[in-house]
Amino acid sequence: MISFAWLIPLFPLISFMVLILSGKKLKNASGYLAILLTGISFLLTIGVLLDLRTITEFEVIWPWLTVGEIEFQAGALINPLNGLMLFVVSFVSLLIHIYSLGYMGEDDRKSSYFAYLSLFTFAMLGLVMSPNLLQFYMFWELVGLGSFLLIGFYLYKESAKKAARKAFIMTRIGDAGLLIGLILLFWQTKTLSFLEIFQAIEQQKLAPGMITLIAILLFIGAVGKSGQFPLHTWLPDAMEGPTPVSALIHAATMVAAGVYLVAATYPLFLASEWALIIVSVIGAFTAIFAATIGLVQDDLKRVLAYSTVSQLGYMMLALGAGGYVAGVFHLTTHAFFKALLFLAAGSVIFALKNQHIKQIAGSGKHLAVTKWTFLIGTLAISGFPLLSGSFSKEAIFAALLEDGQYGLLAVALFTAFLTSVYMFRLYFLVFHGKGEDKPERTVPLCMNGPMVILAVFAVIAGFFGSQLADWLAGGQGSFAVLHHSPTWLIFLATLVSLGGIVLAYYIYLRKQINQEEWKETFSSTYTILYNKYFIDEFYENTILYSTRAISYLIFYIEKYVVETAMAFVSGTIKAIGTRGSRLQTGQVQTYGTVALLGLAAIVLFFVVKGGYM
Amino acid sequence: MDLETLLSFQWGMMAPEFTILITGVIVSLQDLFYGKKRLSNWLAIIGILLAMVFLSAQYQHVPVSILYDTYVFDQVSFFFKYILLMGTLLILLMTSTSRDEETEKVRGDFHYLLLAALLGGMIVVSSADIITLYAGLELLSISSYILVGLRKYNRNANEGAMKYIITGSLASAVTLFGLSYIYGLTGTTNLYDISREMSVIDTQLEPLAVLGFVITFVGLTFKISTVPFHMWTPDVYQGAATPITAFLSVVSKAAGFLLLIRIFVAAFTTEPGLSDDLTVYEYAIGFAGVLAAITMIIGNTVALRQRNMKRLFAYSSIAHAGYLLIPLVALSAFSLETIWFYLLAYMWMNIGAFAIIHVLIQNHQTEDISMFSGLYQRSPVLALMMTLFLASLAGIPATAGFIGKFNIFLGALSADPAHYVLAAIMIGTTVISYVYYFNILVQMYSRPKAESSPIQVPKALWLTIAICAAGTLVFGLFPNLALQFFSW
Amino acid sequence: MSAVPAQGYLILALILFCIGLFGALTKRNTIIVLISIELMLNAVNLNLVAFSKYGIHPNITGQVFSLFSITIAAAEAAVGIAILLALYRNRRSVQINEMDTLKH
Amino acid sequence: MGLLSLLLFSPMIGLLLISILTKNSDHKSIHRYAVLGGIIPLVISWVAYIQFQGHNQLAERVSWFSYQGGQQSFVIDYELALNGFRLALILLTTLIVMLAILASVKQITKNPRLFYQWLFVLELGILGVFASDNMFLFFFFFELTLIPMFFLIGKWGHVEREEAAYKYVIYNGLGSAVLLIAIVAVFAQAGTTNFEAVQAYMAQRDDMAFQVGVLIAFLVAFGVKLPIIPLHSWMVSVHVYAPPAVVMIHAGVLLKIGAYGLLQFGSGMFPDAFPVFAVTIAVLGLINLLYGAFLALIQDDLRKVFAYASVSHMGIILLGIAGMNTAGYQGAIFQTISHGLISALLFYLVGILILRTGTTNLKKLGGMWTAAPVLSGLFLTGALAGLGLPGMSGFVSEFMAFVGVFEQLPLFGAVGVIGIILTVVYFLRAILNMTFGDPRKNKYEKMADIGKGELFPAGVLVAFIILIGVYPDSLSQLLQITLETLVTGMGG
Repeated sequence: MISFAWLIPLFPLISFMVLILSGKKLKNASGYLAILLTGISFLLTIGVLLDLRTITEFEVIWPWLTVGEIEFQAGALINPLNGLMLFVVSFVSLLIHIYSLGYMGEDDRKSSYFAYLSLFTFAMLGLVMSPNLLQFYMFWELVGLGSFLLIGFYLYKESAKKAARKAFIMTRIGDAGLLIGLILLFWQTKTLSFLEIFQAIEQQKLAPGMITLIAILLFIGAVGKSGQFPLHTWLPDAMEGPTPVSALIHAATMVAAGVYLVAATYPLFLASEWALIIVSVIGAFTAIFAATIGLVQDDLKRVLAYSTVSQLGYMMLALGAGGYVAGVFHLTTHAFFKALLFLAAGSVIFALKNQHIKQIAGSGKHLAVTKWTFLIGTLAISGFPLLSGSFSKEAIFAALLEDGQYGLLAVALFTAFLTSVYMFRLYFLVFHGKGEDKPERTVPLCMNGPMVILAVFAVIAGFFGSQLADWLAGGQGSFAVLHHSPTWLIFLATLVSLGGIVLAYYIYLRKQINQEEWKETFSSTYTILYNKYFIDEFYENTILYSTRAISYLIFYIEKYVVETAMAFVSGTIKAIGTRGSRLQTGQVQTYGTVALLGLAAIVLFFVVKGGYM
Repeated sequence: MDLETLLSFQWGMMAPEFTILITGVIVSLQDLFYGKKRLSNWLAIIGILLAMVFLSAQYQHVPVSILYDTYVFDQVSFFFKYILLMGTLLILLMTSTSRDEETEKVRGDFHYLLLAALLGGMIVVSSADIITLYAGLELLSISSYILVGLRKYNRNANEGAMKYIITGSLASAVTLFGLSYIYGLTGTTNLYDISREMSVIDTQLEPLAVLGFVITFVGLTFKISTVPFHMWTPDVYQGAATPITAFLSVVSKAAGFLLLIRIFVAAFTTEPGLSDDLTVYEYAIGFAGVLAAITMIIGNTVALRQRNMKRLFAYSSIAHAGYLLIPLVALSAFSLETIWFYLLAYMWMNIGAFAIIHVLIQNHQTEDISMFSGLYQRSPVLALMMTLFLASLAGIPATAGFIGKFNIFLGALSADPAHYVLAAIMIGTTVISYVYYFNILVQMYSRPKAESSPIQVPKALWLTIAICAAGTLVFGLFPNLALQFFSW
Repeated sequence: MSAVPAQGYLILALILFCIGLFGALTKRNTIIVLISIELMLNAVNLNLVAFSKYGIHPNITGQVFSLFSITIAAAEAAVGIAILLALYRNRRSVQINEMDTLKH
Repeated sequence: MGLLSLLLFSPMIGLLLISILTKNSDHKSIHRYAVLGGIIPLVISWVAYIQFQGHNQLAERVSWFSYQGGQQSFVIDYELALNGFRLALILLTTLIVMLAILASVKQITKNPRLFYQWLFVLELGILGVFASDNMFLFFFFFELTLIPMFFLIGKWGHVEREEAAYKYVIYNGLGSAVLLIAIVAVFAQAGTTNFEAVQAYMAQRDDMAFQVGVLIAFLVAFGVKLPIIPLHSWMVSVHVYAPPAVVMIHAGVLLKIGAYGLLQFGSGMFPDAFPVFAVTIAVLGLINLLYGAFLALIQDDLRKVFAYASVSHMGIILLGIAGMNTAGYQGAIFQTISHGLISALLFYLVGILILRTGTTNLKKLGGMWTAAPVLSGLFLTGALAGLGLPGMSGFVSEFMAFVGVFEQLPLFGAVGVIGIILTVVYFLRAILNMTFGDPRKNKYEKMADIGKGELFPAGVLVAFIILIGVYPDSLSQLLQITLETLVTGMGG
C-alpha cells in the first residue's frame, strides 16, 4: 500500500479538475463526487498508516526539472510525521467535505466551492508528503491559493475580496523568506531533499551562522503561514470565508503547515540555538498576544481565529523549546478540537444567520448537538483534565520546564488561563442566556455527524501521547521525546484552566462581575485590545503608506524625469530642424554667405591647425 | 598632334559618349524640324539603350586611356556611367507619357538638354584631367540650370533656376579657384601627374596644397549638395519639374560624387605625403567628416518640418549625400564600391519615389504631403511600391538602401581608426529620418483618401516604378549581384 | 624675370576674387550679381595665367585652362541672363532679394 | 530549400493567400484564410520540433554576399540553424501568432486584409530573428519587424495609437542603431558574423576593452527591446494603445528578442567578457523588477498594469542572466517563454474584455465575476501565473532565475525575492478589483461571458502554462545543449 502513497493527493486533484471544467453541469452531484474522491484518499491514507507500522520510511522520487547537472525532483516521502499529517489532513478534510454538503447546500456556486476545497486538499496532501523543500514550497504556495480562493469565495462581498487579498499577500511575505532560505540552503548543500539536508547538517557542512540564517528564513515562512506575530493579521480576516473552510484551512491544516515546516526541518533548527530561541519567543508572544485580543472580540469566528493564532503560538513555543513531540501532539489535538469548534460555530451561523455573539446571545441553546459538541471543544481547548487539549498542553509545559524556559512557561500558563476565559466567554454568551432568536433552519445530519465524530476525537486524542512519541521516534530520531510533567505542573495547569472557566462563569453567566464596569475602568486597554493592538492600522500607516509613497515617487520619476528626458531629446531635434529651416530664408545670397562662412571656417581651421597664425 | 596619333587612340571606347552626343544632335534636329515630342522621347530612350549596349561591351575591359591620359576608361568610369545612363533612362521613361501641360510645350528641349547633361556627366566620370573634368562638369551644370528653368512660365521654376545658377556659378568659381592652386603647385592638370607631383611637394608649399584641396572640395559640395553648399537644394528641387528633380538628385549627384573621387582620391593620396607622413588627403579629409555630420543632421532634422514633398525629398537627398561622404572620410579599399552601390540603390529608390510623386502631383495639382492620403485605398499597388521605396530610403532590411547603409557602416568601422562617431551620427539621424518617411506611410495607409477618383498612371510610369521596385528589392536581397559585378 | 613677383599676381587675384564674392553676396540687382561672379572667374583666370608664367613648373596648360574657363563662363553668363529674362517676364523685377517664394 | 527556410518563409504563404484570394471577399473569408495562413507555420514549426528531437539542428548555409577589402575578406552567408532556445521561441512565435489571428477574428473589423498582411510580414521577421545563425541575418529580420509593427500599432490601435507607433519606431530604431554599430564593429574585426565563428575569433583575439565596448552596445540595444529602465516608455505605450491581438505578439514574442539577444550575443559570443557585467545586469534587473512593480501598483488602466508587470518580469530575466550560470540562464530562458505565454493570455483576455466593455479602466470595472465567471476566472488564472504560482510556468522560471543569481550575488537575489511580493500585490489589486466585489458596481452587468469559440486560445495558453509549470523538463530538455554552449564558454 505504501508504495502507492503518491496516489493520495491525486484523487482530490481529479475532483478539482472535473469540477472546475464541468462543475456547472454536475450541480448537486459535485459535492458527492468530491466526497467520494476525498474518501478514497482517506482510505489510502489508512492503508499507508497501516504499512507504516513496519516500514519507518518510504521515499519515491522522479526527476522534475533538470538544470545542467542539477536535478530537482518530485515525489513522495512517507515517514511517521508525514503519515500523521496525512491522516489529520485527509480525515478532517473528508469530514469537512461532508459537512459542507449541508452548509453550502443552497449556494449557487457549490461546484466551485467543492472544486476549491478539493484543490486545497490536494495541495495540503501534497505538502505533507513532499520529499524535498522545493516540492514543499510549491504545495505550500498552492495551499495558499486554495485558502485564497476559499476566503474570497463570497466574492461579491468587498470584505471577502480584501480578506482574500490580504491573506495571499501576508503569507507571500513569509513565503519570500522561505524561498530565500531554501535557495540559500540549496547552494550550501547542493540539494533540497530533506534527508540529504539532514545528512549535510549532521556532517557539519554548514557554518553555524548560515544555519541560523537559513533556519530563521524558513521560520519566517512558517510565521506567515501560521499567522504568527507579526504576520498574523490575515488570519482573523480570513474568517470571511465559509465556516467549513475556516475549520479546515484556518484551524486544522494549512495554518498548522507552518508548525509542520519547523517540525519537518527540525534538525536544522536544533543545530542553531538562536533559531530555537527565536521560534519559542515568537511563539510565546503570539500565544499571549492573540489570547488577549480574543478576550474582547465580538465576532464568533474571530474569537476562534484569535484562539487559533494563540494555539499555533503554543505549538511554535513547544518546538522552540525542544518539545518536538509536544508541538506535533498539540498540532494534532488542536486540529480536532479547533475544527470541531469551527464546525459548531458554523452550524450556529448556519441556523441563525448571524455571527455576532452579542446579537445572538444565548440563542445557541436551541441547537442541542451543537451546544454539546461546542462545549466539548471548549473544554478541550481550555485544557480541562482528561480531554485531549490538557494532555498536549501539559506536554508543552513539560518541554518548557525541561528546557529551563521558566519565563516562557509562565507566559504559557497565563495564556492557558486566558484561553479558558475567552473560550468560555464565547460558550456562555452563545449558548446560555435569554436566547430570543429562534433558529431559521435545522442543522442537518450531514453537519451534525462530522461534529460528533470530531468531538469523539477531541476527547480521546489526548490519550495517545506516548504512542505518538514512539511513532515519531521511529522515523525521526533522538529528539522525538515526549516530556512528562511533574505532578505539581499538572496540578497547576489544571488549576489555571479551571480558574479561567470559573472566572468566565462569574463574568458572563452569573454576571456577578460587571463587565461594563471593567470596560470603563480599563477603557484604554479595552480599546487597544478591541482594535487588535492597532496592528492593522499600524501596517496601513507604515508599510502600505510607504509602499504607496514609493509608487508615487516612481510615478513622478517616470512622469517628469523619464518623460522629460525624452521630450528634451525630441525637442532638441525639432529645435535643430526649426533653426535649420528658418535659416533657409529663400534668399540665395544667404545661401552663398553660409557657404562662404563655411569655407572660411574650414580654411581658418586649417590655418590654425597648421600653425600659420 | 597629327592625324595619325589622333587615330591611334581607341576611339571605340568612347562609343557610348558618341552615341549620346549623336542622339542629342538628332533629337535637337528632330525637335527643330518636326517637333514631334513623342518621337524625341523614344529617340532618346533608344539612344541611351544603345549607349548601354556599347558600354556593356567594355565590361571587364583592361583600363584604357586616350588623348594623352586625359580621358580614361577604367572600372570606375564603367560603373558610374551605368548609373548615369540607367538613371537618365528611367527618368525618360517617367516622362514619356507625361500629361503635364507645361512640360508638353518644351518637350523637345527637355530631351536634348537631358542628353547633354548626361553627356557632361559621362565626361566627368571618365576624365583624368582637370580641364576635361571641369568642362564636363559645366556641361552637366549648365544643362541642368536650363532644365530647371525649362518651365519658363512657372514662377517657381524661374526662381529655382535663378538660384541654382547663381549658387552654381559661385560654387564653380570657388572650385576653379581651388583648382588653380592645385595647378599652380604641380604645374599640371593631369590627375596622375598631379598625384606624382604631390608626393614630392616642397614642405613650404604644403599649406597651399591643403588650401587647394579644401577650397576645391568645398566648391564641389555644391554638386553633391552637402554642407556648406547645400542650401540651394530644396528651392531648386521644389522649383524644377519632378522628373528633373529626380535627375538632379540621382544622376547629377552621382556625377558629383565621382568628381570628388576622381580629384581627391586620385590626386591627393600618394605616399609619401606631407612632412608628417600623412598624405594630403589623410591630413585634410577630417573636415569632410564634420561636413558629413552636419549635413546628416541638418538634412534629417529640417526634413521633419516639411510638408511639400519635393522639399522633403530635397532634404532627404541632402541627408543621403551626408551618408555618402562617410566612405570618403573613412577611405578604404571598398569605399568606391560602397559609394557606387549606394548611388545605385539610391537611384532605384529615389527615382521610384519621385515617379510616384510625379503621378500624384499630376493627379492632384498639389505638392503637399496630403496627396498621399488614402493612397492605399485608391491604389494599393502604388502604396505598396511607395512603401518599398520609403523603406529603402529609411534603410529597412530587404531593400537595397539597407545594404547600402550597411556597406557605409562597414567601411566606417573597418577603417583604421574606426569612425565610431560618424557611424553613430549616421545611424542616429537615420532613425530621425524614420519619422518623416513613416509620416508618408501614415498618410497612405491611415488617412482618409483625399479624392475618390482613380489615379491615372501612364503605362510607362508603371514600367519605371516596376523597374525601380525590382532593383530596390533585388539588390536588397541579393547584393552580391551588384558586388560581384563591381569587382570584376 | 619680371619685377613683379608671383605673389603679387596671386594676391591681386585673391583681392579680385573677394571683391567679386562680396558683390555676388551683397548686391541686390541680379545683373550685378552675375557680373560679380564673372569677376570671380576672372580672378581665377588671373591665377591660372600667373601660375602658367611664374609658377613652380611654368607651362602652357594654365593658359589653356583659362581659355576653357573663359568660354564656359560666357556660356554660364548667357544662360544666367536668359533665365533672368524669363524671370523678369514673370515678375517684372530683377531684384535678387525678391526671389524668395521658395523657402524653409 | 531546407525545412528551416521553409518554416521561415511559410508566413509568406498566408500573405499570398490573403493577397491573391481575398481581393473582393467579405471579412469572413479573409479571416478564414488568415487562420489557414497561421496554421501553416505552426505545423511546420512542429515538424521542425520533431526533427530537432532527432538531434537535427536543421542548419542551412548558402553563401550570400561578401566583400574583398585588402587582405581581409568580409563574408556574410545566409545561415540558419536551430538550438533549443531558438526552437522554443519559434514554437512560441508560431503558436502565439496563430492565437493572435484567432483573437483578431472578432477584434479586427477595420480592413482585416491589410492587417493580416502586415501580421504575416511581422511573423516572417520574428521567425527570421530566431532562426538566423549570424548577427547580420538576425539584424536583417530584427529591423524588418519595424514597419509591420508600426502599422499594426498605428492603424489598428486605440486612442493615441500613432504616437505609440512613432515611439515604437524611434526607440526601437535607436536600439537597433546601437545594435548595428556593435554588429558592424564586430564584423569589421572578425570578418564574419556567424555566432560561433565570432566567438572563436574573440576567444583567440582576447581584446577585453573591445569586447566590453561591444557588450555595452548590446546591452543598450537589447535593453530597449527588453526593455530595461529607463528605455521602457515606448513599451508601455504599445501595451496600452496597440490592439490587444498585436500586443499578444508584441509582449508574447517581440519583447523576447531582447532576452534572446542578450543571451545569444552576450554570453554566446563574449563568454570571457560577459561576466564583467554580472553586477550591472543584476542591478538593472532589480531596478526593473522594483520599478515596474511599484508602478504597476498604482495604475488605473489594466493594460498599464500589465505593461509595468512586463517591465517587472523582465527584471527577473535580467537577474537570471546576471547569475551567469546554468540555473540563471535556464531561468531567464524559462521566464522568456513563460512570460510570452502569460502575457499573450492576459492580452487575449484584455481583447475580449474590450469587446465586451470597451474599456480597461479599473475604476470603471468591478464585480465582473457574477456576470462573467469564466472570463474572470481566466483573468485570475493569468494573474496567478504572472505572480509565479507554483504549478504554472512563472514559478519555475522565477525559481531558477533566483537560484542562479543566488550563487554569486545572494544579496541581489534576496532583494529580488522580496520584490516579487509586490507582484502579488499589484496583480491581485488589479484583478480582484475588476472581478471580485459588489456586482452592482459593475456597469456592464449584462456583459456576456467569454464565448465557447473564444475559449480555445485561452485554453491552449493555459494548458501550456500549466504544462511547463507541472513538468518543466518538457522544456528544459530542449534547452540542455543550448545551455551547455552558453555556459561552457564561461568556464562554469
